[in-house]
Amino acid sequence: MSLLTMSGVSAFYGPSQALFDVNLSVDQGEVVALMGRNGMGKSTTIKVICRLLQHRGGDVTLDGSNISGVPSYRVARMGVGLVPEGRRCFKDLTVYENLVAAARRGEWDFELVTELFPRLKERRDQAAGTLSGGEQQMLAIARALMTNPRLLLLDEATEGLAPVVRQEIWAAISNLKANAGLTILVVDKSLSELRQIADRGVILEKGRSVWTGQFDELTEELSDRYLGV
Amino acid sequence: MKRERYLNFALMALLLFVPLLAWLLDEPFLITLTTRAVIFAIAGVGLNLALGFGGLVSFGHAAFFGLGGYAMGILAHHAQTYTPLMEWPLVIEGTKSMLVVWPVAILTGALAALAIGALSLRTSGVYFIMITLAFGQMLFYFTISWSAYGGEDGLSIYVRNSFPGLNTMDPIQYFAICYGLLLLVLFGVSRVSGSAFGLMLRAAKQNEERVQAVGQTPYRLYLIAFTISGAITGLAGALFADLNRFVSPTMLSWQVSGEIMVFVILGGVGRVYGPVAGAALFILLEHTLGGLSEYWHVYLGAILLGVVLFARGGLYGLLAGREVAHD
Amino acid sequence: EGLKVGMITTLSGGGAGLGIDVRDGFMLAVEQSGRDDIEVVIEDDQRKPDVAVQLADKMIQSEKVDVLTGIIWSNLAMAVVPATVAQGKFYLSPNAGPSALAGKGCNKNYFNVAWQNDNLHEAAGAYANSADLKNSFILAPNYPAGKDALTGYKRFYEGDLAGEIYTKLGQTDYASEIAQIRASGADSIYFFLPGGMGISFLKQYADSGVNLPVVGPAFSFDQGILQAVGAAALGVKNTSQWSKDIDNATNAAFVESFAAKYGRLPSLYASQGFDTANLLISAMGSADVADQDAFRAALQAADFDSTRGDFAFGPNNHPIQDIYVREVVQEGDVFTNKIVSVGLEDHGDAYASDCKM
Amino acid sequence: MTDPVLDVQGVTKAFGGLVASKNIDLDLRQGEIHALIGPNGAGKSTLVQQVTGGLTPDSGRIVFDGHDVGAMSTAKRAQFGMARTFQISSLAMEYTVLQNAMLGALGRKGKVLSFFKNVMRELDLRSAAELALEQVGLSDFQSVRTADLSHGQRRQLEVAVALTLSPKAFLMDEPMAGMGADGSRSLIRILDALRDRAPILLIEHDMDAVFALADRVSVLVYGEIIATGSVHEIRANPDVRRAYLGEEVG
Amino acid sequence: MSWILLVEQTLNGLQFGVMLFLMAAGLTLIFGVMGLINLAHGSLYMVGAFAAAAVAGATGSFGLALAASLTAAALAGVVIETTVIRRLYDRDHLDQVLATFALILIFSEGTRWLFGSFPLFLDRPEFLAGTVSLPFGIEYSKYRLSLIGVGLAVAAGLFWMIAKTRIGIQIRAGENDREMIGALGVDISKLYTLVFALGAALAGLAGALIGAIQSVQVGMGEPVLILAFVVIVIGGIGSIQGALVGAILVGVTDTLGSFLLPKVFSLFLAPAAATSVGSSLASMAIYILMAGVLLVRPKGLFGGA
Ligand SMILES: Nc1ncnc2c1ncn2[C@@H]1O[C@H](COP(=O)(O)OP(=O)(O)OP(=O)(O)O)[C@@H](O)[C@H]1O
Ligand SMILES: Nc1ncnc2c1ncn2[C@@H]1O[C@H](COP(=O)(O)OP(=O)(O)OP(=O)(O)O)[C@@H](O)[C@H]1O
Ligand SMILES: [Mg+2]
Ligand SMILES: [Mg+2]
Repeated sequence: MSLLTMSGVSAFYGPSQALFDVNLSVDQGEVVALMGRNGMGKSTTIKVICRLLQHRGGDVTLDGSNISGVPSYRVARMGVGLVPEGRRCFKDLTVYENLVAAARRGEWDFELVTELFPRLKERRDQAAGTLSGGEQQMLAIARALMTNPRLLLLDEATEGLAPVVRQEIWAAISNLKANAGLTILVVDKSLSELRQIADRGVILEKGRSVWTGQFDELTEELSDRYLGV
Repeated sequence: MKRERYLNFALMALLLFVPLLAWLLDEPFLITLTTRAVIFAIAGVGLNLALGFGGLVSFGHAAFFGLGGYAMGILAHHAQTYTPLMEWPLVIEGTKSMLVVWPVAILTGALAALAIGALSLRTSGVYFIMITLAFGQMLFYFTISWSAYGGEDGLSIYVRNSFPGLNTMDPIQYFAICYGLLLLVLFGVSRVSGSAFGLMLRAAKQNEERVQAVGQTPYRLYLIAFTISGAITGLAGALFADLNRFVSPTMLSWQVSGEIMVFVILGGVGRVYGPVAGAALFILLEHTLGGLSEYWHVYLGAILLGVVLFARGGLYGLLAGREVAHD
Repeated sequence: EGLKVGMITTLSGGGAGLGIDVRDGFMLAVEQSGRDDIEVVIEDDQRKPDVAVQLADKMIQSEKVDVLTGIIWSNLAMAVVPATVAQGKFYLSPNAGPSALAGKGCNKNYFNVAWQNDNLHEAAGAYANSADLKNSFILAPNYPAGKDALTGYKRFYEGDLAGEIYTKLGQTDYASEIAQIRASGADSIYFFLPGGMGISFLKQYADSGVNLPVVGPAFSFDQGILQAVGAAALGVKNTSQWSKDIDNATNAAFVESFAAKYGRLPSLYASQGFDTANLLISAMGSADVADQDAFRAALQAADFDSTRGDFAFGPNNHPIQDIYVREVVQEGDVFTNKIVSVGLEDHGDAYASDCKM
Repeated sequence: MTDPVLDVQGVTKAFGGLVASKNIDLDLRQGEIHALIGPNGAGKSTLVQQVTGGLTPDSGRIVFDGHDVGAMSTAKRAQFGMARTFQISSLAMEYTVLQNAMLGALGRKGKVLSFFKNVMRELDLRSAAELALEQVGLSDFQSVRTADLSHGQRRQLEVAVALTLSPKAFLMDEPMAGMGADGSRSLIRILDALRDRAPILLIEHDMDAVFALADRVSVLVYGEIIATGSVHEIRANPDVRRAYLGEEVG
Repeated sequence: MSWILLVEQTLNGLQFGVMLFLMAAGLTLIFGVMGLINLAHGSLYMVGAFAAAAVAGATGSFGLALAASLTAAALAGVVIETTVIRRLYDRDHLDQVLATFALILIFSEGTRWLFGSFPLFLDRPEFLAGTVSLPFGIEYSKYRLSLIGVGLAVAAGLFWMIAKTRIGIQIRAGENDREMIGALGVDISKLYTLVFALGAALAGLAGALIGAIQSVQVGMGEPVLILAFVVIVIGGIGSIQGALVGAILVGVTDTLGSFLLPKVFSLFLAPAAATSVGSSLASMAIYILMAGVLLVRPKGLFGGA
């Protein structure tokens, strides 16, 4: 059964329309990659799902219930965890406080997330604003995990991370999927890395979902046309 | 953009039309009231340069307004009592000529703003709001106890200062002077806003780091803007004192700083003509509501609240739409 | 012929109580006169000098009033009165009496129906002598009226000063001053702290354990304020040109009708408003305002029944009147004042000799 | 060989107990792209901050174009011809894309104290700005408000502003971050051509870009430069592979 | 001048400072934590005082009066937060200034409408009347001494809440990025309503406690508001410790300034001139203090780097 579906969704920033008729579904336990060039609406789609942006047309359902008009904190409590574009750590709070602020009951706690990112443990009492770019990125991922989500939204979660760390994160994500049954919607720029972890892909072009399918169906012609690779 | 231009035109035409009509109908008070709005508009346009374009929320602009007023008051006081202002090292006489009073008021405002700004700009944000308030309050208390010039009672000037070829005691002629100055100030400010300095200043408001990275020092930009702003507000102060033929410490009180700020916000922060609309609306409200009930402040409050909540970007935001970048 | 009065007074904000009392007293007299040829235009000055000036312009230019009145505060009066009389209008002051307008700056069209600012303080100085107070500690806010107050007190007071303090205008905490009073060895206190400042001072003084006789002008012991001070004011001596127990028929009728109409006891400000209106009405009875000289003479004659009993104008158009010493007492639930003696009899002011009209 | 444009000599910087730069020597020569890579938190941005003036080194010297700039303000260094891009976009968000580009052109000319002339009509500045926007592929967005741009578009603008400064050297902190594949590719082309105008100190985690562009690569780990060399040498260096690149890459 | 008097004056300064802290605490909480400039804080102070005076007048109980002040101010806080303030969080400070300035007008005249134009009566409870004897023969008002106690207790409680509790952390997170903390599942608007109500209740409490020894009248909040802003800016916005230290600094400077400055000037000026110059300077003292502090530490004493 689909955990998340979007059908015919349109969304606006003020008067300008950013999404037109976006269709997308993510099944329980699945990893879906959302792809497209810069400015095509990937982040907007993510924002609509966690209600940082209210869509205008179409339906968004989570676990079978329609979430139009539901405030973002409710959606988060329904089990949606967000790693936003640009990290958005709470810069004046310490690493520890950043994590505590988000914590909700479940398997993930301070010990477990810092096992995944030992660097964060070292920097426990440093203000998040003074962390290095990559450290902040780790913090953003850890913070999302602290909410113990069922559906994890990763918007360019590996931006600015060193290649080794990226690999660790992809490995951890595969692990989460396999062991914890976590459902993941991921935006990332490296097609080759997405191929390795995602079950399916969705391509956005100028605010429309233009392709959905398995990665082996993603022909070179398609990826050249829509992704520029 | 176009809409904004029409709006500017309509606003200025209205400000001209009302007193002319009042003049024909022999309603001198209406002329005086409009003059008051025009003078407050000048003060607001001055503040807007710092606040709207530089993001410098000054809660102490009444100081420059009041100093401009006192510059005029003191000069005229000495002239009307025939006592020199200063005898050593050189003799300075008072004067009742606007052409001398204005530059003195402008210079006083500018120098005060330069000094206060140089110190205050070490801080930013809310701290800047409060430190400018502090300097304003210092000057306020100073004038209250400045017994040489009347202390809290202030100074009365029996007739307005003179302007060559005009009878300044005639309301419509004095209005014409103030209106002319407003036009001049607006012209100047709109040029500055579109200039290289204006572009950089407004960039500093949005992102200081960016401005530094292109080789500019925000502090210097701010200080220049603040000084010009103080100068304009000082001029407004001199005009205001002349309008009332009276200057007192009230002109330097924090409530006046607040009011000038209200004109700017009400009209639309960072819009060249915004403060004009704000001052006009505020004076209109003050005047019409005052008759309604003893508790008219409640209505005034409710209307102001309505504007903030429902008209983002003030009157200009409401009527001319979101600010469009100049191109 | 009718007469148009412009009243500019403080009706909103912190100091509104005084303006409302003056207005109510004034309008009561107008109503009781039964005349329908007096038109009163009332405007709120918000206690801002520039607004007062604007309103005066409006009243004179647009409303074309014959007489202006109503201003409560000296600094507003200083802003409005000179220009008003310069334009040939009459101004009757129901409250403020700055010295500048009593001496050199006096004007034949300016009449003060309340007091010259120093009067009540002078009477307090005289009272201190008669009560055998020899070492007063005196304090007032640091602004012109405060300085005038202490000067007025010292003009008549003959004893020594244990201390003299100027406090911040609008100050609310007086612990520091009270400590200085305690340490000074004073035998009495004289203070001029109008409005909320006086309330705060008295409450804090009552709680400080210092127990010296306190004297003040009526402004801090007025009917509108006493209830807020409560028992802390009991026994305090204060000086006033009016009191609700001044024994004459006009006053008794005024107190009764004011209380009946507005549901509260009148204050001295109300009495001043009432007297101002009656003075005006008396002048209307004998002259037409269009004939300025005749009307002025009629005002000068002060031929009306004042709530204060005897009332006359001195050469500078300021009152010559008795100033009483009152004591704060409790009558049932209500705190009020009772006359204990006359502080100064037929008292004029110190500036009259400077006035050349 | 001419003197290096930028010469960092023995720079050290500590935050409390953490030494983020340990006695670093690094230079940038005319005509080259010098890539600085290293794990997260190694001290790369900290170093750039010290070079551009955001942070003051505890010790060491920074020589730029023959001047010791170690004690100068950021603005002063920029006037000397040092252009940087930020790791997290730092733009005037209310301005249009063109206005942002104008800032660079204007800053470069230093004609800021002009109060009456309309800047947007200063054609030399304007064409410099338009050219830079064209180079990064933002020509069509000139009059879009910067706040309305997507993340990747802002990164492109960030580079464009640096271009308008026509500086003596570029310091770029992760310019590729957040750019899509085609965006990265075109940026690689731009940078490739740019090195002849001014050398570039490039911090980047995108190894495809680094390997395609860099003349020299330095590797920073825990505040220390552990290796400097050609792309080939660095790829082969086992320490670098372990500390940074990971197994699969290369 | 005796040393005892100087000690007593310092104590007075301290006590005045603590009184200011009561008012400043709520302001710094709202200002620092929610990033909101609330000029109407003085109005909440006034609401507290009027509610207390009304209830004390009707029941004669000071305890009930205090409860009333807390409730009324908190309620007023909730009402304005939900109707006005919450629309202002993501606006810039200017809109907040204008909107809360409008609220002052409404509150002040509304109160005058309800209670009339004359000051109300509110007295300290009987059991706190009079003085206690302290060492060195200082007689000190019992009521003022208890104010110091209440102020310090409030300081400690607030400090703990903001720095240590999870709610405190979430509130501070909201200050950095309100939208994000919402997306992590925290109902930040409810939280903010609560904080605002708490800040309002503190202002109301201050109004009642201080109103008992000052005058309860319309407009009473404005002078204190300015002082409270001075206090929190000196201390560093958002810092409870800062507010406490700033309040005490302001209290002591003000008290000692008005006490000592005229004496200092009388050393080299004629008595009349000395009092006049000294008192004028004394009225400026705290503003000079504030400017001085900000010039040395542009973000206040406890305001971060
Ligand atoms: N806050 C905003 N206001 C107005 N328009 C916006 C805003 N954010 C994005 N847009 C516009 O919406 C469109 C889609 O943007 P979005 O951020 O969803 O793109 P994206 O696919 O995530 O791109 P990127 O890979 O660069 O992050 C873009 O054209 C952008 O200009
Ligand atoms: N102000 C500060 N106080 C304390 N530690 C700091 C401060 N600034 C940076 N650091 C620490 O210094 C180290 C170096 O940070 P820097 O930002 O230079 O890393 P970086 O190499 O740019 O990493 P990334 O690739 O992740 O951006 C990090 O561990 C960071 O947490
Ligand atoms: Mg995106
Ligand atoms: Mg970095």
